[in-house]
Amino acid sequence: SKSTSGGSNGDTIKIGANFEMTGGVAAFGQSQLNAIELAASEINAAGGVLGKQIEIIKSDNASKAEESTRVATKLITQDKVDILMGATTSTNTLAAVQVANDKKVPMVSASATNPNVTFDSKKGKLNEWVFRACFIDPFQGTVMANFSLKKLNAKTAVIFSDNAADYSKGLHKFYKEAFEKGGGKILAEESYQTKDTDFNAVLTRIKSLNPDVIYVPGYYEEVGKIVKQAREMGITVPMMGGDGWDAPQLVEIAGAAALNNTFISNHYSPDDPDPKVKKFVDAYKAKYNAVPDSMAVLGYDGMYMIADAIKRAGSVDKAKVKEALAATKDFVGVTGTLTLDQNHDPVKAAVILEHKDGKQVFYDKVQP
Amino acid sequence: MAAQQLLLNVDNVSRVFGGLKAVSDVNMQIQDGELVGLIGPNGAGKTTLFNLLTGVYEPSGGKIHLSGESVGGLRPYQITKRGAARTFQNIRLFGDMTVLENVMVAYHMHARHSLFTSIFRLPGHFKGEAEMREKAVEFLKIFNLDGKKDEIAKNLPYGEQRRLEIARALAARPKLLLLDEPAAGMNPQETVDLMNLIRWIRDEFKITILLIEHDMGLVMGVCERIYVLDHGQIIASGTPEEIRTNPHVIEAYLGQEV
Amino acid sequence: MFEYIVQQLINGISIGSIYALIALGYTMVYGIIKLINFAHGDVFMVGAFVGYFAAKAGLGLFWSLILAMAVCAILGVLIERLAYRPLRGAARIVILITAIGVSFLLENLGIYALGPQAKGFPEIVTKTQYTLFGDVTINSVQIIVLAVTVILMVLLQYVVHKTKMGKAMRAVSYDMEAARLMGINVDTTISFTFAIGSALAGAAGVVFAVMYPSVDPLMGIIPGLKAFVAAVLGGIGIIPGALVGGLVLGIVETGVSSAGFSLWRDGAAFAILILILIFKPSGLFGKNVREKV
Amino acid sequence: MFNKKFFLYLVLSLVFYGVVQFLITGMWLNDFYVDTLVLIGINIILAVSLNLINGFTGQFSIGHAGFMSIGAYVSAIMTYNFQMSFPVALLAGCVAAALAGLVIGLPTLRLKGDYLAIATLGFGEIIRIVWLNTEYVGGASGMNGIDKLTNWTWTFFLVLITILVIQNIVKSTHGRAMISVRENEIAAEAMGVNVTKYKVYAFVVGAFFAGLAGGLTAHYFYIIQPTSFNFMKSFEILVFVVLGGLGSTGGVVLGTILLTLLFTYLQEYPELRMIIYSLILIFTMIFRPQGLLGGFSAKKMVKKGGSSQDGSSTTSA
Amino acid sequence: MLAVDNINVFYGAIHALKGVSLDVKEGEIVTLIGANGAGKSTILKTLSGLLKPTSGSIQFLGDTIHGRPAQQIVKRGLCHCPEGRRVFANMSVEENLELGAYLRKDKEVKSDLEKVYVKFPRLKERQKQLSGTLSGGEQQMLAMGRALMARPKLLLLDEPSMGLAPLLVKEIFSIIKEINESGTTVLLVEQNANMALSIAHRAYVIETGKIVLAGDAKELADSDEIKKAYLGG
Ligand SMILES: Nc1ncnc2c1ncn2[C@@H]1O[C@H](COP(=O)(O)OP(=O)(O)OP(=O)(O)O)[C@@H](O)[C@H]1O
Ligand SMILES: Nc1ncnc2c1ncn2[C@@H]1O[C@H](COP(=O)(O)OP(=O)(O)OP(=O)(O)O)[C@@H](O)[C@H]1O
Ligand SMILES: [Mg+2]
Ligand SMILES: [Mg+2]
Repeated sequence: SKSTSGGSNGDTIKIGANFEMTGGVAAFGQSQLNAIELAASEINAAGGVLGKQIEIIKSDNASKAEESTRVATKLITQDKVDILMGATTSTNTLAAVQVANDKKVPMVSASATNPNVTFDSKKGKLNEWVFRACFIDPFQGTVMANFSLKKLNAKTAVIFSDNAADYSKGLHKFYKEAFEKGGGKILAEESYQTKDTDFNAVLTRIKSLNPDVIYVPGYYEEVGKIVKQAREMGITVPMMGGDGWDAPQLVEIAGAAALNNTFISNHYSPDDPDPKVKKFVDAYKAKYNAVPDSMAVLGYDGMYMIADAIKRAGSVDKAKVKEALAATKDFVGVTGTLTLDQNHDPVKAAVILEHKDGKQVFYDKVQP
Repeated sequence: MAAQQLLLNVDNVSRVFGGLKAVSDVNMQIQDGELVGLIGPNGAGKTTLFNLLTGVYEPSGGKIHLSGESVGGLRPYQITKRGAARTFQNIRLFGDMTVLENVMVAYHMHARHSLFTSIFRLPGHFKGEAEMREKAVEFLKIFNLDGKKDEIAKNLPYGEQRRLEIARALAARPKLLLLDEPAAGMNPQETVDLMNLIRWIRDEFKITILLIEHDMGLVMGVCERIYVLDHGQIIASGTPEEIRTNPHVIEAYLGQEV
Repeated sequence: MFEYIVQQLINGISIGSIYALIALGYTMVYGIIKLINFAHGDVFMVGAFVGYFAAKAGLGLFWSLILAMAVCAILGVLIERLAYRPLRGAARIVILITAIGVSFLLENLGIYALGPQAKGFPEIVTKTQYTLFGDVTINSVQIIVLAVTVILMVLLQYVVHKTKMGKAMRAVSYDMEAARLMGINVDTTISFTFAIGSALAGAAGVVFAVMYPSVDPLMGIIPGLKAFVAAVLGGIGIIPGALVGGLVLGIVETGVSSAGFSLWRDGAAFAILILILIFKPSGLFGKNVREKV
Repeated sequence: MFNKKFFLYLVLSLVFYGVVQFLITGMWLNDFYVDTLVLIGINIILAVSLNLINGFTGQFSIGHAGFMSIGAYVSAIMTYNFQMSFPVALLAGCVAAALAGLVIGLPTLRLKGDYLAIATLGFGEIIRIVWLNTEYVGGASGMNGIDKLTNWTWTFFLVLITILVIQNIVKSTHGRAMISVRENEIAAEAMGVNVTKYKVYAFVVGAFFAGLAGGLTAHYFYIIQPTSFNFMKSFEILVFVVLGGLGSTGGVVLGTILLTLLFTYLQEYPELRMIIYSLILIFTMIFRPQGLLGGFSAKKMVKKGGSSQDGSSTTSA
Repeated sequence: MLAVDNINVFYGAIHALKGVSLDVKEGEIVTLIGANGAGKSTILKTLSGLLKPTSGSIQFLGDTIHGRPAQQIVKRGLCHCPEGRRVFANMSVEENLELGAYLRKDKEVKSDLEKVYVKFPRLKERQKQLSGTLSGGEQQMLAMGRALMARPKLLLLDEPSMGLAPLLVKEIFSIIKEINESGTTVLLVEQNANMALSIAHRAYVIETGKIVLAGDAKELADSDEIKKAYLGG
């Protein structure tokens, strides 16, 4: 629907939001969309961009790749949007990438981590019109591999990833590469599928292998259960994951005690006293009565990144906005200071957080 | 009735359900062109014997030969192709198809145009279909159903459904026609009409008919020979006259006066 | 190695008993009105949510269960009244599509009203871990689930086969019109069936949420499908079949995962299902009653 | 079939094609409308082919997405990895899907009704899991960057061919044999119909066209991934069929068009989209249980001006 | 006992009963005869509440019963033994019989069961067999036995002799007579019009949804018109 986040009916900047509002990963889509709307309304309240209000045109891709293609086409040809945002998952984003390229409309994905989103590895070619606001799989996976080798002194590890999630498989792959390169040994690579609930079989197996650490790059819903079940059966070794863990529900599902001795790589720490972070977290809480997860914070930054680019471009001309996006440098977002590299991928620091009695505690910051 | 050939030879056939021997060591020989009745108390195993003859069940023992060929272990459609078609005790029409289509299905196995021919609408298709339609309409005429050829079969009154079932079985061009209680649910007048029809079919198509029936008027009226089944065994066989007076049959089946 | 196998067996039985618990309701409804009630998994989800809110409000396991069962029973009866009853006598595939519609409706009403995000389920049962021998452990919730499932199965079997209502249910399942002529109130009987079946789904929902502590509007899809598979495996419509089917499925899944083929777990489960069906076309316990010709 | 009415329909559809093509060339129809038309076309192929299995032959199959995925992956591999031409790739996909139909059709023929349904669903899921675990085709992330080769012209003519072939089968003695299997398997077999053969035919032909739809999909939406072909997709196709009218090609085409349009239109209401969709599904089934262009004999009953079902339940007029 | 006044019944658009009126007095056997599709079964289904008339009224033992659900009508003592047996195939013979007594709460159910077994010894033999595997005749006996278990005041029988061996036909008719003599009123629909007329007190002849003749059974059996149309002579 054409909901106008600022309430302006004059000249507006149209942002087409292609998100998973229903279907399997609606939780991600809605979370990110919430934050985007929050950001837009803040921008509009502050007078908009170049004096124009931002209008968000939402469209549901039902968590399906084909739908995502269609939604992107619709937003561009029917709604004549200036910029595309979305989707949250890599597959649904990849499905829209070609449309943006063909139609020459800038597109920003806040959370798709697959390298191919911005750089088509098969054709060896940059996807000129596509940008992102998150770091990509290789970085996150590598960070945690090095962390387990150096900080946790792990010699052996087991990886337990979500075979149905591109994100999870990406982290899996790069963790493995980096861990083995650093001299560690991967004892087993196990997998589950999104929406699984019982992990006892594999965990019993992992327990019998007795690894030093367990890497579980997945999303909080399954991860929460994995950590809980692992601790219940007496697996006490450190467990680690990525930003997919970052959601307030994780503690509710796994329980505070079970989460002790677990570590994640993330974009930021919601408990960071930094006023920028606090302002965002408070505003989000006030509007949606929930603590923002990583999908949300990335969406929020994505929106501001677009606003920043338009400002620098001085117009909403698509080619100019594209150039401006590509030139994003030292943009200060909630998740840190971000510069896009030649592949349109952000170069920014990751933080490593440790869970202590249900709280995320800052452990380390890793520069790329 | 000399120089006739043995059409159906049932040799020591049995069928067991769990502990129940529904058909046990049945022997039955039917010559080409005969009109034979099969009677017996309820649960005697008549329908089961039909099911064995048509391949719905496999015999637990014994052999069945049709025109000298063994039909043991064949699927029902294969037996139909070898020349035995039937009707069912509980009517089994293709309810949502038209009367004409019901008959055309029975003619299917004589069709010469292949699926391929039909998909590409090669000339063979049109010729074949037209021929089938013609033949089917002819059959319907015989049974006085041609006026209803485009009706949906399940909407026909009961009596006409029975007639349609017989027409359909005949359209398969069998050598042996098996009728399971064709007169069930008909009033005496309708039964008389059916009796005439059966006789006429046999003469017109020169086929062999084996029928199960509880209506003694019909059985005694049209059958040349009768087998009596009780508890899965043949307890008597012979001409209607012989059967009518056979004390075993009277005791097991007919009751005192008939 | 022996310990490992025993532990995995316990894991398999534990997940299997959950499948069985959901499958019981499935099979029961199917047994009576021959409807694959695809909304069953979503009634299960509603049950879990009722349990969630009850637990949040401070109720314990027992009252959360009772409340969830009651709400689901009412929901089940309502669904039957509004969506399935107008279709009595329609082709079964039509009612199946309606059931799919109801399933989508419940899921998306859930998303609309509660948001798609998973919520953590409060801990209302304290799990105690018992060590059987060596490293082999079992926890109290696993024991409870298995016990509840077996007891409910026996109870259901008793209701369906030994009580008057059960006889009425079976009569309705075979021939509604003839059942009417026996003086059976067909509508009441079917409502009763749905009430029981849905209450079972509700109970399963709460138990599931206690065991795997999160709830979300789509949580019913996979367990619903698995339970359906379990029910078919055992012979759909046959109550003990649901238990056996559930356990077999649980053990197969666990076995495949524990052997290191976790990627192929669901594939193996379906393959076993198909194999069993090929050799026993009506499931493990299904009587292959051929139509009498 | 090759009568006046047939040629009338043929001419009408060619005119329709021409007009749409003209509008596309003249840029009066933007990409979004073309998208919708192509999607409708793909859905029609899926629904009409499933109707051959479910509607005409009466075999309750809910594994159509599996066949579709085979067509999609095989044809995508052909163009992406082997640089085959589009028609060859499509054909390869269709043949592979048809082979799968044969493999699945044969062992499951012993199964009936709901047991067959769950077995086909299981096969569909197994196929999906195989893709999921095959790195060659990208595993969970699937294949992306597939060339967009499908267009309105391809879609239109392939839809036309699908409908023609299916109708040609149905309106022939072979189609009647299939329908007789649906109506009464025992009687069909007793009338000399090789029931097994016709069930397999239905599965093979149905799978062939599902594969075609898969190939078109793969080459239109740039990306294919295993989750696009899960059992929910099979249900979606089944809904087209039942809502349109089992065993009625016209009904299924109409139902597919309406549902696809509805779904597209509902994108305007993302939050309520699925709720409205499911309500429409339920109400349509309640008020038109025989489907839009209703059940087996409905057409003929309408002609007669009467309807005569449900004597089994308490009815009054 | 039963008074049907001018009822009309439709199947969709098909007008199956056109202003049918009839009555049955306590203690009688009344038979309905007519060709296939005349509407005999439809009358019985309407009486037992499976179908609802669009107009007209049905009184049973002084109560209006049309439009009431079937179970209430059964409760009043009107029991319908339907065409085509309709036994519950997935249940044993004994369970079928017990279902016949579904609405009864008295203690004599057990002894009635024994009485049925005495009447139909074959059922006793097959007590535990699933009724779906019984032969046609066995099923018919079961259907009648099941109806008797309800201890009906008025028993509606729809073609009870269909598909039965001659010996059994006679038996069934003598059982019907017996049932009647022990106090149950019977409304009998039969194709076997000869037999039906021979045991009935009165008869109605129905043709395409209308009652065309009514009268004393013996008189009708002797009428030439009836003989020609229905008795095969
Ligand atoms: N599929 C089956 N399973 C178990 N028992 C069966 C089966 N089919 C038939 N029977 C039993 O076999 C016996 C013979 O049955 P059948 O149907 O052949 O009798 P029939 O002679 O045709 O009787 P009727 O004249 O009443 O039709 C019966 O006792 C029946 O119960
Ligand atoms: N369920 C139904 N739907 C539509 N028409 C029906 C239905 N049942 C019966 N009819 C029609 O109503 C008319 C009366 O049927 P009914 O069954 O009452 O006849 P009947 O006298 O009992 O015949 P039979 O001797 O064949 O049992 C027939 O024309 C029949 O085709
Ligand atoms: Mg018989
Ligand atoms: Mg009748």
